[in-house]
Amino acid sequence: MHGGKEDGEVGIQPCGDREGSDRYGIPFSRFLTPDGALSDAAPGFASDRGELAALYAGMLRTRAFDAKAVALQRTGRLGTYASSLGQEGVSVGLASAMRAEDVLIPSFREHGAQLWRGTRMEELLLYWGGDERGSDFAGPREDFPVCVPVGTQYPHAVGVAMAFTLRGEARCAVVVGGDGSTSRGDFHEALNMAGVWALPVVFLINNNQWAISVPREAQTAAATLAQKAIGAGLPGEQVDGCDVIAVRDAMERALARGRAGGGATVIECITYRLSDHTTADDATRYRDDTQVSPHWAEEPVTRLREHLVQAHGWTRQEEEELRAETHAAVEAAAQAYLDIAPQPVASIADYLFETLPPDLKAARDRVAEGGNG
Amino acid sequence: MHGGKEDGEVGIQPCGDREGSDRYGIPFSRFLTPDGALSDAAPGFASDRGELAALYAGMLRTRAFDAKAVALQRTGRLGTYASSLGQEGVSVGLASAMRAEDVLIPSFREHGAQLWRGTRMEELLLYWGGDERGSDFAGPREDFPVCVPVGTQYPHAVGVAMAFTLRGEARCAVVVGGDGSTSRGDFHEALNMAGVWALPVVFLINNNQWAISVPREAQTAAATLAQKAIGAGLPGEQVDGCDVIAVRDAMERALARGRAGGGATVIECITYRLSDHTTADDATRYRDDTQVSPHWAEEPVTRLREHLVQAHGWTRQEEEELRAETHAAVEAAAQAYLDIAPQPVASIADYLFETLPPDLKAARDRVAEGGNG
Amino acid sequence: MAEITLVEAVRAALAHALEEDPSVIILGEDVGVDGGVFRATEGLWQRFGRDRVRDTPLSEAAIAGMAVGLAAQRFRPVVEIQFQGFIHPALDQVANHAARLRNRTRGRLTCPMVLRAPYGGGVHAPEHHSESIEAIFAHIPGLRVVIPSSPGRAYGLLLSAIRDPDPVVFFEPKRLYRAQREEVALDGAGLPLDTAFTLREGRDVSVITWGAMTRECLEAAEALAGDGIEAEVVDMATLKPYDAATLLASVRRTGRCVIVHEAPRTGGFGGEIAARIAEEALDALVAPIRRVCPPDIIPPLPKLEAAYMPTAAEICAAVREVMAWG
Amino acid sequence: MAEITLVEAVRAALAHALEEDPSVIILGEDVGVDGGVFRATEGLWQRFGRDRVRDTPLSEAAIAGMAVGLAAQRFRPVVEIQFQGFIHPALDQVANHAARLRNRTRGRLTCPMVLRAPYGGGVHAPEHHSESIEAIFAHIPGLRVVIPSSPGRAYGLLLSAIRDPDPVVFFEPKRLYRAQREEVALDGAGLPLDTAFTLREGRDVSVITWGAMTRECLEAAEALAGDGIEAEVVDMATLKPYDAATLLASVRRTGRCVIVHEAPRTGGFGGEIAARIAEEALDALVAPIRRVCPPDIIPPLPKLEAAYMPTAAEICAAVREVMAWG
Ligand SMILES: Cc1ncc(C[n+]2csc(CCOP(=O)(O)OP(=O)(O)O)c2C)c(N)n1
Ligand SMILES: Cc1ncc(C[n+]2csc(CCOP(=O)(O)OP(=O)(O)O)c2C)c(N)n1
Ligand SMILES: [Mg+2]
Ligand SMILES: [Mg+2]
Repeated sequence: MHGGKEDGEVGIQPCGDREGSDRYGIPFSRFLTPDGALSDAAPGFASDRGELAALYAGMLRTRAFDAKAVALQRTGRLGTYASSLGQEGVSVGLASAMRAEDVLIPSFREHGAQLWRGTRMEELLLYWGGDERGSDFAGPREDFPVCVPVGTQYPHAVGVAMAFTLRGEARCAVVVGGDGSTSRGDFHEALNMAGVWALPVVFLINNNQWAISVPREAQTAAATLAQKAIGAGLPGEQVDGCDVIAVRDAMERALARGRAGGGATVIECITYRLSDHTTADDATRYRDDTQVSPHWAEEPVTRLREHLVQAHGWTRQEEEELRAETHAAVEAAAQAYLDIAPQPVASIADYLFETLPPDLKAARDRVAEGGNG
Repeated sequence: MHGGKEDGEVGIQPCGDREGSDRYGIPFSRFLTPDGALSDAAPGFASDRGELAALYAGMLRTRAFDAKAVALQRTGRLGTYASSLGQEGVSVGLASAMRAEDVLIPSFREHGAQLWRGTRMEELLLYWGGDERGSDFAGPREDFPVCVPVGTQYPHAVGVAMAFTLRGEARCAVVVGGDGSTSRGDFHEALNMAGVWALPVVFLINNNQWAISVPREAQTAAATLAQKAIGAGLPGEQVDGCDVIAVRDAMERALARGRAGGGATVIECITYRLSDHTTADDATRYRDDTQVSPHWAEEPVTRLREHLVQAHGWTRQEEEELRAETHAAVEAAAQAYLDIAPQPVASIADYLFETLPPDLKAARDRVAEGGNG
Repeated sequence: MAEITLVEAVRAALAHALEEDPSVIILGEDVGVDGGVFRATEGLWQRFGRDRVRDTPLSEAAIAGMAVGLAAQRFRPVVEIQFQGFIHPALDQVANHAARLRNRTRGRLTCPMVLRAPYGGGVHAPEHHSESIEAIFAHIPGLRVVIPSSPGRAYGLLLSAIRDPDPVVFFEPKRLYRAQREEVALDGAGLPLDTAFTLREGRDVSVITWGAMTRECLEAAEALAGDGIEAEVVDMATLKPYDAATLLASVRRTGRCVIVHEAPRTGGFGGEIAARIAEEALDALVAPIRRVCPPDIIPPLPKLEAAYMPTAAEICAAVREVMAWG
Repeated sequence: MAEITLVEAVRAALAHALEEDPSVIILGEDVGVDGGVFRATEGLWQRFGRDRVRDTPLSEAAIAGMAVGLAAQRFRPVVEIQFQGFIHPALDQVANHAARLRNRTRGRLTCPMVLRAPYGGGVHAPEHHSESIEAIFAHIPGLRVVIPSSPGRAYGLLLSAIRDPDPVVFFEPKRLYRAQREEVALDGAGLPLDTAFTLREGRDVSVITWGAMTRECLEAAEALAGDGIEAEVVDMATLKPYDAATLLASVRRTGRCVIVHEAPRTGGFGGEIAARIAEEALDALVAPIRRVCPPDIIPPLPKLEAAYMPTAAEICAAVREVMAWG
């Protein structure tokens, strides 16, 4: 504590001599550059061809799934859909670091993470096609379904992590939201609670620079989103979200810390929303192609492929086989989705309570007979 | 941006070599020590006897008002009341820095600030006595009434400040809340909005270490509350809230910045709640006297008096006169409050809308006749 | 006169209000360059600038709370909540502050703000995008709840809501945003708040409704007329405070009442309507009251949405049932 | 058997639940060492420790949201919101998540949580401390809304609420917290949810109520009995889903109905009760329904509170009025 007044403006002291994003001591990490070069400081798994190929396959699948979903929507066979084009590195990076027993509490744009964790493509399509059964996925049974009200997912992670802690389980809750979601009070309340109770939560911010039409800089004056951790006494860091290796590495460190009782972490993944916000949006209304196109040079899928080719002799044949497999899997899933028999109409009431109360039971039966509840 | 992984824990980089509260670059200021010594770095007004005597009188009045209010409550003539005992330096420090045309958006514990700004004691008593007319004070007509739902006052300040900005007025909104209130989402949403629009708001946190029975360290893991500013891109600083000079100085700087278009500031005033939470609370249930008593040595009123005596020859006679005047004013106000005629019963409906809709008008008339609405 | 849709009428009313009163400002997520996700504010940012039409951060609680601050400072904020399903965080500010500011301060500070939100189902929207929770707001003292059901009423009621000296929530039936075009005189004339609109006269049964369900009710009335049943269709338009005189006069004339809303049954605003009739026009009733509305379930995702939304056929059936009495 | 107050019954039920089920945990502001501002959790932190009884930061939205996470992980969080007037930020989580989790996931994840809050007026509390907004919750599909009105019912209903596999909001009439002592067998026996309790039988008129107003109704019934009017007093106890069978049977028997609540009239839950009667027992009614409740105003500060709260005298007057019919 110092007892005097500073000269000139008194406020936050810049720390160190670094400028910009890490002015308040927020580290940034990237291992894989846009042209596919890997830093020496990269974590161990990044030199394992198999690991990298798996990450690549996961991202490619995500992109193919997205494309198919958009196509289904355009042809009237899916509802409004939120593509993750350009953000596959975030989804796959985060999910690949998680263990099966961890719990994912996703936003509505983490298809890649959901798929990596074992939710099936036809299940995701079912949900986006407007069928509740899509959230009853066979895969990671304790994962949360997609969260539509922005930011409301964060407190869930606090509860899930508290459950782990109370049971003495070395598991983590991983909750994902966008740059826009960091402006919501729930985000801060959850961060603060996870902080004060040192809970095993990873708050992953997928900063794709846009909240529909609102750009990142109109969302907050904070130089980084990661520094929002500071107010909760949490560590925060930034990673290049187009570098799947950096995302996975940051996640692995945060998960290890959480499992070891070290508490929560905020990770901001800097990426870019290359697509419209959703299929209901037309991004050309509020941003120019000239703004968007430079980001194509940074996108995560090509970046990792470049590296695979350069460093691991990834062949054209491997590439083609993977693409063909992915395509076939996506097409099969789309067909499987389209073939799913409709749910019975009465299911609109069947799951409201474990046991339906009399009025609701009666309404259900009337609906089942085709009437009005 | 650095491309590699740190050794050991990666997270927030401590900045500088300071420990503890200013680890993230949050300055702390205090000019007046508990034994009444003034730092050389103190602002100009701190050497002006008249200014200091006025601040002292304001704090003394606040304390006397508090004591009277508690006494009235204990004898059944006032409702639940929240004393500001020990926190008079915050209330008077903040209000004395404001201009009349600034707008105060208080919590429920800033009687001292309200009084300084011209709300009359009998008006405050009227409010705390359970009469809405107490919030129709003749004093600062644009100030907000007391805010009971914790944290909900912060967004009001954003709107008020935006109004000033839109009209091109060099005025500031000053909003006050407690340590507990910083855990509310509204606080963060408001900070963020004030930050991104660079609005003239001062967010003053009266950190009295307690939110009812919940101590500061169970409220957040953040080392300071001021650092909650960082996530909104705002400057944050700490002051000794028992040093009215430091509070006023920090406020003056923040208000000047706001008026000059420099945007919002967060000021955390560190103080201590010497009283129960309210007259409905019994603090001995959750804290020991041994915890409380050291804080009596730091309290703001005695501290400034010590300084007045030491540095400005404040006499026993001056002290006694001031006390007598204060006592008389408080007693007169209490009597004035007790003498106020009850409001008409129909006023429970009269102010719901500018023009009462028919159903409400009819209900109002029934109530006026002594019936049920 | 222009042939416009409901969403165009909203936009025209907003433009008129911005034009006529410098204290009117528009705030919300994506209301600026994007013109709102439903285009209700399209072109306004370009025309009136950022000081009058401003994108906010994604912070529903603070959006509502900031509007209270602006209103206390004599601005007339018109804030948009992007979908009614996301309005909950704003409720604290609406119920605990906006609706109380005048009363709490005995008129010293007032709160002339409008909170707009698209509401309701029937457009195959994603999860949490089809809510119809007007009843929650209609229970808040000090608040006005207004729901337009045609381009003309959207224009006139929104203008009156903005000009009103007290807080108004204005819920726009998104299903009707583009469902119909109508000639609307864009002359800045407001329509009265707190007033029900009789959309069709009829001597046999009173069909009481609001919002998107007016269409189903009018369709049902048309069909019933073919069978010689003359249904009166009343659009409540303002749910709080509501026009009991028109409601009760209609029921007194017809002796029968069917209430239609798309919100789930229990605790829906239909209860209030029925209660008022049971209190003040019971003697005129020749048949039980019927509510046509979904059961107490969560608005389903699109695939089963049709089973949720009340239809003209169901309204006809309810009317026929009450016609069988007395 | 112990002679206990309502708040002691709440505490006893919480203690029993903590004892019988390790998945039960209590969370909220000041629920720990302080034992809650009304002492509902007194001694529980000392007895069960911080892992079972935990003070939270001052974050109503996250308190509710965290409970959803805990419940999805098979805990049974019982969270306290300190006063109902501060529950609004929790509504988003309650309506958009807690009440939907089972339905959204087709039963994969469930939400066995209880959200307790003291509610209502009549205790000269500060501003925002006297709210009675049960109707807002009773409109949310997937939620149970339970309100006890005696020590015995508080004990039994709270136990059942905690054991229930679905989310329950449990509103405790703070005016009754210490108003009455009653012998309660602290044997862990729950009382049925979704069930109304007939507190007093009577053939002449059905007085339908819940929460703190049960006392005024019983007092009124007593007074009326002196004049030979036999009022049946029904405590709805669970407002959602409610016990229509008991309600309708009573009204069918008496032919008259007075509904009493302390929430403001418009959109209050009395509307639902009246509507149900007008739909299903209209033929039995010999008099209009009457709602005894405050007008659409904000709960006044203590000085004028008495003019707001319904009284036994007003209930008597309403009963006499409906007795004059038919
Ligand atoms: C509470 C809430 N407000 C508004 C919306 C409408 N909405 C859906 S997504 C979105 C933007 C979200 O931005 P961000 O958090 O950055 O996520 P992104 O869409 O970029 O993945 C908005 C405003 C919503 N779903 N929930
Ligand atoms: C939203 C809300 N939750 C709970 C309460 C009950 N309550 C009143 S004051 C208080 C503690 C506030 O602590 P703090 O913000 O530190 O202010 P202080 O009382 O210390 O001045 C609580 C929990 C409230 N008034 N509003
Ligand atoms: Mg985004
Ligand atoms: Mg405090």
